[in-house]
This record gives sequence, structure tokens and C-alpha cells, in this order.
Amino acid sequence: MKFSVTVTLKKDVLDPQGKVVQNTLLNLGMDNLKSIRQGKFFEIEIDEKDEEVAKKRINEMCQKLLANLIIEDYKINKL
Amino acid sequence: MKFSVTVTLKKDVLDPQGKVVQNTLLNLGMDNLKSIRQGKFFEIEIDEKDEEVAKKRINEMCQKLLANLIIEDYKINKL
Amino acid sequence: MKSSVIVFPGSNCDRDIAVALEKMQFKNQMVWHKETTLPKSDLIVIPGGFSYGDYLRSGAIAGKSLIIEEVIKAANSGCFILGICNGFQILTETGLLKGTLLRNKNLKFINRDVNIKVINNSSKFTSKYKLGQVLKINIAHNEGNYFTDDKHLKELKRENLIAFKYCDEKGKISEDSNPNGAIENIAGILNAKKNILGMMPHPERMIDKLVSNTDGLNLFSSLLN
Amino acid sequence: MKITNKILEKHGIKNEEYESIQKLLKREPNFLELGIFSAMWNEHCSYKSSRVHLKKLPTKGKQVIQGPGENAGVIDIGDEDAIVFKIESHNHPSYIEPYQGAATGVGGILRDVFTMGARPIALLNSIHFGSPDHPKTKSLLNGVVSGIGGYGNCIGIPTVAGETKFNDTYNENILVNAMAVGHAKKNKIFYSKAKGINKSVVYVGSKTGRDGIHGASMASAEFDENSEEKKPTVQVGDPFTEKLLLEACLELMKDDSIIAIQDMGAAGLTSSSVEMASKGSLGIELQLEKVPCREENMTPYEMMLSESQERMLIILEDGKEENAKKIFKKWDLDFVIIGKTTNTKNLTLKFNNKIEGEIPIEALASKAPVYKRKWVKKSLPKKTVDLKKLKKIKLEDALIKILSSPNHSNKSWITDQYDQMVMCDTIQRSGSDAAIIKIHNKEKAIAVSVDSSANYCKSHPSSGGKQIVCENWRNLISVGAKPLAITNCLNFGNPENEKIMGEFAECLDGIKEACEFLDYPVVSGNVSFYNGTNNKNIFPTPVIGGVGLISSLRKPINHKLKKEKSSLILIGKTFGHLDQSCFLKENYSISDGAPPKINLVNEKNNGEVVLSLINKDLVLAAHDVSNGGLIVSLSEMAMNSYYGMKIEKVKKLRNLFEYFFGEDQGRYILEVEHSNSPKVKKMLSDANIYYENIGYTQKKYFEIEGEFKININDLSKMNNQWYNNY
Ligand SMILES: Nc1ncnc2c1ncn2[C@@H]1O[C@H](COP(=O)(O)OP(=O)(O)O)[C@@H](O)[C@H]1O
Ligand SMILES: [Mg+2]
Repeated sequence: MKFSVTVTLKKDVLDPQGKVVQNTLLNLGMDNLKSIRQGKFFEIEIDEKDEEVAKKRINEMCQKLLANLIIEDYKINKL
Repeated sequence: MKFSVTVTLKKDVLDPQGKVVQNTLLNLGMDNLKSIRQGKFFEIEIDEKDEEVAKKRINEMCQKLLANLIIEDYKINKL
Repeated sequence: MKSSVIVFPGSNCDRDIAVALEKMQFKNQMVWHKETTLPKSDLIVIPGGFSYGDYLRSGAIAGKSLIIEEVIKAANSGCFILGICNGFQILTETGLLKGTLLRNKNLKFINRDVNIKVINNSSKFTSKYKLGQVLKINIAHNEGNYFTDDKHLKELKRENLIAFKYCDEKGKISEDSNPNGAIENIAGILNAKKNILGMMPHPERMIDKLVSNTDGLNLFSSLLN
Repeated sequence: MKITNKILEKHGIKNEEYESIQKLLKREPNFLELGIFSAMWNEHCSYKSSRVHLKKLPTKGKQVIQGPGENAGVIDIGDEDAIVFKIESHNHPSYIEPYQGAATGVGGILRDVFTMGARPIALLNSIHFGSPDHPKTKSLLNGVVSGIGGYGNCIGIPTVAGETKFNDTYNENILVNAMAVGHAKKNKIFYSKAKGINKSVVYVGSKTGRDGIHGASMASAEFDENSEEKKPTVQVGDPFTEKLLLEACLELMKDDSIIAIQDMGAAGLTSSSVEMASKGSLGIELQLEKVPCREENMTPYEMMLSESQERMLIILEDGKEENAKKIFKKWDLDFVIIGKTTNTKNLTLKFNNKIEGEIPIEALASKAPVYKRKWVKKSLPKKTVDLKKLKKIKLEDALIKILSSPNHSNKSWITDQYDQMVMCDTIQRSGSDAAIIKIHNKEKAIAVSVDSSANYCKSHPSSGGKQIVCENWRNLISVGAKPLAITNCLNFGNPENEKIMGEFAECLDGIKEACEFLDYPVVSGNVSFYNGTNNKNIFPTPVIGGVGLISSLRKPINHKLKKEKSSLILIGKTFGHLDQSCFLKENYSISDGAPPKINLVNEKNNGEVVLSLINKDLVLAAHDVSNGGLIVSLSEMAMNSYYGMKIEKVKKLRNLFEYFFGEDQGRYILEVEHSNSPKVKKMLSDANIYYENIGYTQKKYFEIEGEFKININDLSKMNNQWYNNY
């Protein structure tokens, strides 16, 4: 079973990377760009039949390692 | 209009980060984990009515900056 | 010899390389990245550091700057280009050098003196070194894990374009002497025309006995020949 | 909004304090004003519990250009050169989010230094973690080390020295102290004192976001089970922007556009504007709608209390605005005139022309509360260990046990993650007693070291305080530097507890006494109270950061052995003090008794003689004897060098373990060329210095005559294992 996880900075947290990327895109002439925020993406394959169980495991991975819950939020999607 | 972009390393490119994350998760007892690959995630807001045009602009951003096409693939999704 | 050092926001080895070039009697100029013309130079150096914070990918954003177009033009007309550390990363992002630099295999920043072996001493950058000579040079990077495809790797070997490889004190090249996981221990490469050198180790840090050693000097004096 | 008790509590304002606020204002404050009081009156900004004690410290000397009270201390190193330095804690943020907490700690201390017109040339850190077995320690260690490296490496300032310690007293409250050292021209130092009326107050740097609101109050509150709730106050550091800010500020400082400049640290815009106005006995008026904001709809309260990083406040001379703006634009930074100086002596806050708050500057600064908190004295612990009653152990095994312990293992796992070489002036990197940094383009250098001894301070605070100053001074001497001045970071528990306050007062007494005796003044520092959880306080952990001068560059000295068959001379008397020693702690888990005695007279004489021997080029290698005693220091000289040594049978031996592991102070080991040995001994005798010939260097083996002999590579291996296996 395959899942995708996206990890993004919480709303009010500074995103230095996004800021620099945004400026660069604007300088490259992408003037209708309104905002860009950068995050992390994971593609995870797990050996598990039951979707609920699988999701729970993925959730655990996010909590324990993939996301830094103090400054980041995450989302899990089945692929 | 909002889009998400995911940028991942091509299949045949070594992914040192993914490898370490995978090992760490296995050590944390996630033994049914089969594979994990890490990439980047962008949330992009663009000032554009026409979806086709917007997609084209986002595509351009990926080509010009967000992805390094020598080693990375990218995917665009409307949010 | 006239040299130019390109300064990006976030470059931080720009002063260091300027000191090295001046010590070797280059007539050096610093060039701010927003400039649109390059002073006439025989050598252009893209220094180490964290241009644009290395955000997105190291070297990616600097690779899109105005001055880079000029650097590409100069390269194509035969000017010598040296990219050190972040400069190497920028050169791969612009396509002037092939391949790419991935995260170090231990996912940590590494600052250490390592040994590298001179694999090519027939280029303009390396002619003062002996073939197979072992140098001790400082590395300082997060992304120094050189990677390229098979086709290019074969070309590098066939055309003698690998300038330096990581090795041990005695010159042995092995997994143990590979600090960052680079493919075949590659520490620096040349382009096909051999007028561009990209390398992760910092020769400009090795020009003074008091601070380190003088193993980096010959790289600059080779260019003077 | 009505100010309720709950609101007061949230702002950490006690009821008596609220009464004083009302008296000073002659009315009730509004919510914005209350927030500002809370930021300025908390421990972190007001030093309300520590001020009476800090006054005792010696802060003057002919080497001192600027003592405590400015962004950083400034000392004279001859010619037109000055060194600017300070240390600061970032303990609480680093426990909550180790990477960002440590990174922003480095960023903050760097701003303190370049605000004064200095280019930073070195970073140091002192980091203390809980027991390695504690479930949080590993990820905290990883996060903190990569955060320190992440910031320093990116901005391009070498991280050259530090200390790393583990002790279960820090299980719930780690310590992350960062020190920055900069170089400036003596006649180009910039201060924070505002001057003149109607001068432009300029905001430069990053935009203001909602991050870290109330960070300063968090730094002054104990952790409890609810500290999870406080999490969103963590700030994210942006070293790239700081690099731009550094270059832009230094560029602007080339001429004389700046009247006053102050970084926005804890309590951001509030403390920076109040501080500048207060020092100049002026008022300041801000138009808050002009503040560059990162988020929409930010309120004046949020703007005034935000702790967004990488920002500065500048007061400019008339007519310099355009040129200054050009410089900041070049570096892609915000530059906005947000207010002016006034003669009202008030902090006046306007938002779209409406006055949102108005507070007398005095009320926030000089009239902030000062507490003479109660404290109790600690008597010298009597208990001493009877060695005969302990389980027998081999000398060799005891040594190995120490060398392979977390606290004594080689730190290259850490220091390899720091760029130590950038700027190309690092003559001595981490690994020796002190790091050495050349002054760019000059024939001189400075030496720097940070030190602490929490267990000594816990056992007997005033001895402990003295001891750290002495150890720090010895570390500088050992690399051939003349110690000039120190900065200090005082990490303590809850000051409302009389015992903790006693630890504080007495540690400071000790620091004061040693600094005075050694002419080693304190020029800057930082106090961090409330380190602990639920009334469990950390050991008192003052950290001393020292700077010394090497006025002419020769081959630098370090602790590594240089030659075969040279003589090893031990300077200073060995009594065999084992209480509080690393030997008892690592081998028997015993940690009671008193710390070793400090004899300041011997300390000073020994140090001065060692320095003069080094200056006369009579010393090949030098190392101080500290934690772990003689044998640990000796083995450190052998490990990672190419030579070993043979230590001859001790003559006046009482007990082998006392001799080799005793932690008596004021001692050094010198490696001296065999042929120079008589000359050196004569000089030592002439100066009335106690010394012993203890042996000589040899190839390959570390050997104690009649006891054991071990290959130095094996010794190094044991010393290198721990971090890599952790
Ligand atoms: N966190 C750190 N950052 C940089 N250097 C460190 C750190 N921890 C330890 N070191 C270095 O490791 C060496 C040994 O440290 P320590 O045993 O505390 O030395 P000393 O006893 O001489 O003060 C020193 O050179 C010190 O600078
Ligand atoms: Mg020492």
C-alpha cells in the first residue's frame, strides 16, 4: 500500500526557503505568482493489507520522525 | 488559484536522505515499511483565472527553477 | 593574470579566495552578482559559501543570476573558470559541469582536512602537481556527494576529466577514504574542454603554513604558467 | 480589555508589580502597555533578581574599552584593534526545538557583536545535556549540534571551540550557551545610546511575524507539564538573511551615518527602542503601521512583542536616510523609517495616527523592579572518600573508563559538523585548550575558550566560581595567550528559592574574587534563571568565556606532543584531591565532598611563569591539568599526536590514584626540549615555582613505569568510540 505524506510549516512560522524561492521566481518574470511555501514530501510504501492500520502506522512515522510538530503540520494521502 | 508541486529524485539517482530516514524508521520498529523516498513539496498560489494558463506558468517555474531536471522529476496538482 | 571573483548574497569564502589570488599576484576584482558585465579576466572564480542560503538546492538560485549568463559566455570563449564548493554546485546547476552534488552520505555537514589525489595533472589548473600526488585539503560542505550518470562517468574516465579523488594518507582510494559518498571518490572534475574545474575541497584554505599547509598554492600557480 | 488576574498571570506579572505599574503610570495600563511592561520587567530583560549581585563583579581594567551594559563588551588588543564579545543562553527554546533554538541562539549573539561595529571572527558554544540514557538526550544533542553548525556555517563564521557535557541534572532542561567574538577598529565602535531629537528611527532586516511572541517571558518561566502549550513561541532562524544584514550594517558603518544602533533580541521592538531611548534620556515615538510585517492584520501588541529574528533598529543622523536605504536595498533588506526620537521621555506608540500606548521610558527601564532576594550560604561539604573502602581497580582500567566516557570522549563528532576554517584565520581549531584566531592581515592573534564546572559549583559555589575563572585563564595560558577579559553566562535554577539564590550569590563571589586577583575583568554576560522543572533545579552552571592575546605570532602552541625524548615537567603541586573528581564519578558513581581548593597566588604565579616560558620559545607543548587529573591530561597530550611518553615512578608517593587522578588546581604539563630542560628548571626555581620532572616522551607508547604500557593508537581508539556508537 502506498501513501504520500506532505509536511509543511505551520501558518505563522517563518519560511526562509519559500521567501527566497518566491523572490527568485518574481525576478525570473513570474509576476502573477502570489505566494509559494516550501515543504517536504515523502512517498511511502508499507507492507500492510488493512488501510486503517496502514494509515495509523504512517501517522506514527510522521509523529516520530518525519514532521517536527512544533513548527510543522502534515497530511497523509493514499496513493 | 492554488497548486501543489512535488519534486522527487529520479528512480536511478541515489537518495542518501531517503535511505537514512528509512533506516531510522526501521530502527524505530516500523518493520512493515517497504520503502520511502523523500522529495520537496511546494504550495503555489497564482493570480490567474484560466487553469490551463496557470498550469503552464507553474510548469515553467518547475522547469526553470524548482526542479533540477537532471536528477529530479516533478508533478503538478491543482488544489 | 587577471581574475574575477563572483560574489553572491550568501557567498562566504569570497574574501578567502581573494586573499589567495592576491598572494599569488593575480590582479583580482570582486564582481557583485547584479552586474551585467564582467571585467576582462583570464580566470573567473565562483567561491564557496551558501549563496542564497543554499535554499531550494545548493547553487540553484545563484545559477539563475544575471552574471551567470556572462560567466557562461566567458567559459564558451575559453576563459578559465574555477568553482570551489558552493561554486562547484553552482557550475553543475548552470550545466557548465555535468552531474550534481547530493547530500553527504551521513546527512551531516562535514568540515575536516581530507586527502585527495591528483588524477589529472595535464590541465591548466593542475599542471604544477605531480600525477598521483596526495594533497591534504580542507572540506566544508553539506552537499558534496558527487553523482553523475554512467555515460558521463565513462566520459570522465575516458577523457581524463577527473581532477581529484578522495584517498587516504598513502593515496589509497577506497570507501573508507570517501568522506561524503561521492561516486568513485570524485572530489573535482573538469569539463570536456578542460577550461572549467569544479571541486569540493577548498584550496584557498591551504595557502599558509601557520593556518594549515600550502598544498593549495600550486593550483593557483599552475594557472599562472 | 480589562486586566484580570488571569491576564497578569499569563504575562508573568505579580500583583505587587502590577501595583507599581499603576503607580508609575498613574492609571491602569491597557493591554498593549501591559504586554510591554511584562516584556521589560521580566527577569530576562530587567535582571531584577541578579542586578544587586552582578554589581560586585570587577568590570574595569586598562584593557577594557566597554564593560557590561552595552550589546557586548569591548577590549583593547593594541594598535587600532578591539575585540568585541559576549555569551548568551538559549536554553529553553533549545529544549523545545533543539535545531531552531540553538540556531537562533547563535544568530542572536552574532547580532550583539556586529551591532557594535565588529566583524564576527569566531563562535563558541557551551552545551549541557542530560544523561545519555535519557530518552530525549540523543535527539537534543543531534538537533543542537546541527543547529549551531547550520547557522554558523551558513553565515560563514568559524565555530572554533566549546564544551559539551552530560549530567542528569539537565535531563529536563538542557543548556545551550553561544558566544561570539568580533574584531573592530577601536575608534569605530557603535553604541546604543540615542542622541538628539527628531532623528529618524529606522527598522532594518527581516519582516516582523507572529513568532516568538513572549519569548522573553518564556525564558524567565519554569517549565511545567503545560510547557507544550508554549510551543508556538519557537522562532525559525534565517542565517542567510543574517549574513545580508551583517554585510549591510558593516557597509553602513563605514561612514558616520549612525547615531545609535541596537539589535532586536528578546522582546524585539520593545526592548530595542526602550533601551536606546533610556540610555539617551530621550523619548521615542513609533508609527506602528509602518513596521514591515510578514503576516496580515498584525496588531500593535504583536508587533511590539514579536521576536522575529534578523532585525535591527538604527537611529540615523539627519540627511543620511537616502544613502542608508540604498545600502539595505542592495542587500535586499527592508529599510523603513518607523519613528523618531522625541524629548518627551516617553515611549509613544501610534497606529494610523492614533495613540495606542504611552509609557514613561523610566518606568520600563530604570524604575523596573530590583529584588534583594533572600539567600542562604552553603558550607563546605566535609565528607571525604576513604579510598581503602572502595573496590580495588587497576590504574589502567580507571583511565580507560574515563577516556571512553561520554564526558571525556573526543568531540570530533561534534566539531566536524562546524566549519572551523572559513575566514582562513583559524590557527588552532577545536581540540586543544583554547582556539587561536589570527587577526586578519596582522601578526597577532587572540585565543578563546569557554569553561564550566557545574559539579564543583553545586558542591561549594564560591570555590566553584573561582575555579572556572582559573580554569579558563589556564586554558588561554596553555596556548601562549595573555588572558585579557571574560564574558559570563550564569545558568541557574529558580531565584525565588533561597538555596538557588545562595548558589548564585556565592558563585558570583567566587568569580569576583578570582577575576579581581587575576586582573581578568568581566566585560559582558547574561543571566539565565528558572532552569529546571517543577522545583527541580539544575546544578548552578556559570559558564566563563575568556579572550586572550597572542601579541606576536610564532609557531602556535598546543597540547600535542612534538618530539621524542623531550622532558615532561609538571608545574604546580599535587595534593591528590579526589572529592568531586571525575575518577570517583566515572568509576564509583560517587559525587560528594568538596571541590579542590583554589590558591589564587599559586594560580597567578604558575600561569605567568608558564606564559613567559612559552614566550621565550622554551616550550614545545603545554596542557593544563583539570578534570580527570594528571593522567587524563597526559593521555590527552599523547592521543592524536605521534608520540607517547614514559612517566617515571613517582617519588613522594602517597597513593597512586590520588597522585594521578587528583584534581588539584593551578597545574600545567610542559613538554620541553631535553637540552632546554636545565634552563627551564632554573627559571622555575628562580621564580619559586613548584615543579616536578615526571618523565619524557617516547614513540608509540603511553607508559606509566611499573604500572602499564599502552599503544597510543589504542588509547585514541577508545577515546573516539563513544559518539560514533551513540
Ligand atoms: N560543542 C563544542 N563546540 C566546539 N568545540 C567543542 C565543543 N565541545 C568540546 N569542544 C572542544 O573539544 C576540546 C575539549 O574540550 P574540553 O575537554 O572541555 O577542554 P578543556 O578541558 O581544555 O576546556 C576543546 O578544544 C573544545 O573547544
Ligand atoms: Mg584545558
